[in-house]
Amino acid sequence: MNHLESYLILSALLFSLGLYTVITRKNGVAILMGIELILNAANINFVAFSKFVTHQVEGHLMAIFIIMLAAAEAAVALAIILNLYNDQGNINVDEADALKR
Amino acid sequence: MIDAFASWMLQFGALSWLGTTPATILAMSLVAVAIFIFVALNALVLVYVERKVSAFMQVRLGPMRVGPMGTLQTVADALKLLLKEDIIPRFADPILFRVGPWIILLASFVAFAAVPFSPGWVPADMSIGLFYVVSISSVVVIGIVMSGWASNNKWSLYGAMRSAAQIVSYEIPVGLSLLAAVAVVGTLNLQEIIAAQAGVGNLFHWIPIPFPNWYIFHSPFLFLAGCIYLIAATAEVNRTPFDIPESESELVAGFMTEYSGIRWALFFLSEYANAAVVALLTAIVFLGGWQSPFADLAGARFGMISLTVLALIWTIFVKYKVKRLSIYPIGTILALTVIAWLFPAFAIWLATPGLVWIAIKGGVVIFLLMWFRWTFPRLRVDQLMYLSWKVLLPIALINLAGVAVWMWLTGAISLVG
Amino acid sequence: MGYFKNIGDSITTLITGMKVTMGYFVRAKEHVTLQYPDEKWPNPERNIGVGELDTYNVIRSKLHVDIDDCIGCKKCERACPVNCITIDTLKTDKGEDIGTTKLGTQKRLLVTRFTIDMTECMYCDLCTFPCPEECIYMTPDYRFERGDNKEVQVTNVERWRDRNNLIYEYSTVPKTEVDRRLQIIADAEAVKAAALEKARVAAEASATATPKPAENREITPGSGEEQAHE
Amino acid sequence: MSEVIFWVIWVLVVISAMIVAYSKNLIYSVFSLLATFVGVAAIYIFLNADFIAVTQIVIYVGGILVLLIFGIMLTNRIAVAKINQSSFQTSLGMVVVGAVFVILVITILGQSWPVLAESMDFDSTVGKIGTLLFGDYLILFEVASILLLGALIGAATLARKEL
Repeated sequence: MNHLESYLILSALLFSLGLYTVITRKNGVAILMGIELILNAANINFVAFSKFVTHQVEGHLMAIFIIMLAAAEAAVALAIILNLYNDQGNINVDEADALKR
Repeated sequence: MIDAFASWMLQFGALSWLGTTPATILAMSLVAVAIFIFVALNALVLVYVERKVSAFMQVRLGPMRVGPMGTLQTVADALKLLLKEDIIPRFADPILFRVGPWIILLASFVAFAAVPFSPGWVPADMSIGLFYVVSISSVVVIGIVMSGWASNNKWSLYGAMRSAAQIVSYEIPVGLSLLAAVAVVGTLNLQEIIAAQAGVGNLFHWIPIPFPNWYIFHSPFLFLAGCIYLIAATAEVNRTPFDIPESESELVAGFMTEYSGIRWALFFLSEYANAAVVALLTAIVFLGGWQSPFADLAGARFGMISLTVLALIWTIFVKYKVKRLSIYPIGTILALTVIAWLFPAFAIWLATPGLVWIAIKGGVVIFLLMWFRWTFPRLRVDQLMYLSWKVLLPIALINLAGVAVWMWLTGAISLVG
Repeated sequence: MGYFKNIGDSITTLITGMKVTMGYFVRAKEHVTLQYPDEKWPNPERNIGVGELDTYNVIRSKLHVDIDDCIGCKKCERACPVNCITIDTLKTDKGEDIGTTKLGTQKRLLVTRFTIDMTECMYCDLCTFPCPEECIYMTPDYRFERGDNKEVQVTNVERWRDRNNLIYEYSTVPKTEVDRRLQIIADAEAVKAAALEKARVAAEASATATPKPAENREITPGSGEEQAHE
Repeated sequence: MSEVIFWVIWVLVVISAMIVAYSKNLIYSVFSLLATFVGVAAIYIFLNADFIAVTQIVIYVGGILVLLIFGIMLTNRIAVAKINQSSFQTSLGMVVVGAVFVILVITILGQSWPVLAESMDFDSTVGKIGTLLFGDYLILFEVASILLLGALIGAATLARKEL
């Protein structure tokens, strides 16, 4: 628990799983969940570097801003997803290609 | 407290073979078990009290059959719940249905970890105690949604969604009203918040009436913040008049419709644990926690005398108003006053901060919650949202600014850095 | 300004409501209802003005029979407009003394069943007047609850109707005693029937000597009597 | 003991994140996200970031997760408790993500990080965060609040029936 690498590996794992979720899921909410995983991974990195490398709380501030950003993004994204559902009856992102046609 | 407890245990010969780490683990487990017992007993006692209070307010007598004055009724009910058949609906989600009640119980249980019961008696003395308790209480909503979803019943789902919307909305007034007190004290540590409320001072800082330095008497704004907190916290623990998640006249029982037996008992436990957390938090942040309302020996004597005068006025008022003389309150307070005057030790004990004061204050707040519950009718969903977003939120925001202005006026902060 | 008026109204009405409940809370013991099994309301003692006799001047709440004084005359059963009284009697043996009533009448019939179905009774008081022994009368006792599950000698239909435990059995004759007497009567009947059968067989034996048309056999006095006995 | 608890939480976070990524049932995904968030909050506590940990719980668990669950409930016809979700490009995604992960691990392990020797044990980060937030980062704080306000209004406008 006192090694920076253990946190970084955890962060890398979370990032990869989040990325996998984002690129393979069809469901819009599931993609949002993947994004949250990625943001969490970034947060872990910020806080871990803040503890082991800089000894300052600027990393914590970045984490707070990221959490806030995640909240704003989730609210707007869910509003968009609800509109998508009203529009096409499901929230599969691969079917949302009305602009292409 | 954990470390002190562990080192205290290591003093004994029979336990000294334990190392520091096992002793710490043992101390943690014992404290956790003690809190769990507290939660269980709390629910047992509160259910009985609530039944009695509701009965008296509705001109009934309540449970009278099991045990003297029906005191063992809740024990009998608990036994019945434990022995009941454990039913899981066929089309319910088997895992989430089982996990949901435990998450709710866990969330309301771990909130006690930061609650100071007495000077030094806090399971985990964390620097962000207040924030921790508020945030942990919001995990309950996940458990509620989980159980409501897993039940595969439309009433459960409606109840869960209403509950989620309600808890998320009312977290904001709760946070803002607590923030008003935090702005005054400047720390999130619950022990320090209580310690800052010691002693006796003027009411609202300028009115020369001796009042305890509790934050509810600190300024009119903090008084308002206390009221907002009580209202919003009542909504956050889903108690009537804000019990629309389980409103039995609209949704059968909301998210607990499909539950029975032991799992339903878990909901009950967590409901009363939540009520206790809200009451304790109100007592800590606004009513001075374990601080005594009297500063010292002289303060205790003076306080008892003023209480006697107040009780006398109240008795005369009651006599005039309802043409009936009740001597019990005035008699009790008079006897206590005489004892406090004759025996300085008792007066000193009265002035000592401790468990009894936080218990009394928490009990008063819990009684207030029960009073609300058995007086007010349930709000409609839209009225609930109206109250949160259009009434409590603006008032809490203006109130927060008002607290800052008040602090500037009383010289607690200055505009010039 | 409607917004602030709304808030003000809410606060005042909330405080009013809380005052009301607190008033009840502190004075609950004064207003609480009667705790029925522990406390009972005393019976009213007023004269309701029915009849001249004092014994009938009571609130009609429940029929009662002093079964020791009943002679089994069934006048009350016939008087009842709703047939809520059912009486079964058995003749006593010759010379058997089963006591006298309080008016001095010698009892001749054993009342093996005297049931009053209080779910049917309409409290008309008509059954009390014909009683020659004044042993059936209305009482002011309004409590119909019974803890005992006395064995009522009723049919299954009546037992189903008595699910509220409101058919009152006043007969004190034990079932074994009734069975014993019924057995004696049945034995006597059996003996009588056997004698008749014997006579009939003898008559038939004499009839085979001089055969008769079969249709005439059915109207013989012997076979008719046999059917009646069955 | 802390070491053991740390690794237990570490594994818990990874497993729950894997359930999020691989579960066929959308509901299991979203509820195992709860375990991930709480586990990450515990990881923050190991990093002496108590304020971040509690913020994580109050915003992610109490806010975002509830929003996600609402999103799921409002966008499905709920006749059974199970909601299936489909994935596409799984094998391709696995390859890409595996490559990314391998690169990340090589980078992490191959780098000699400038870790300071003395361990940093803050008593509390709250005061420092507050000082910084209302001092050096005040503009950022205000911008963030305006962003949140915009998100609030935008989300409310978008979610209305009549757009």
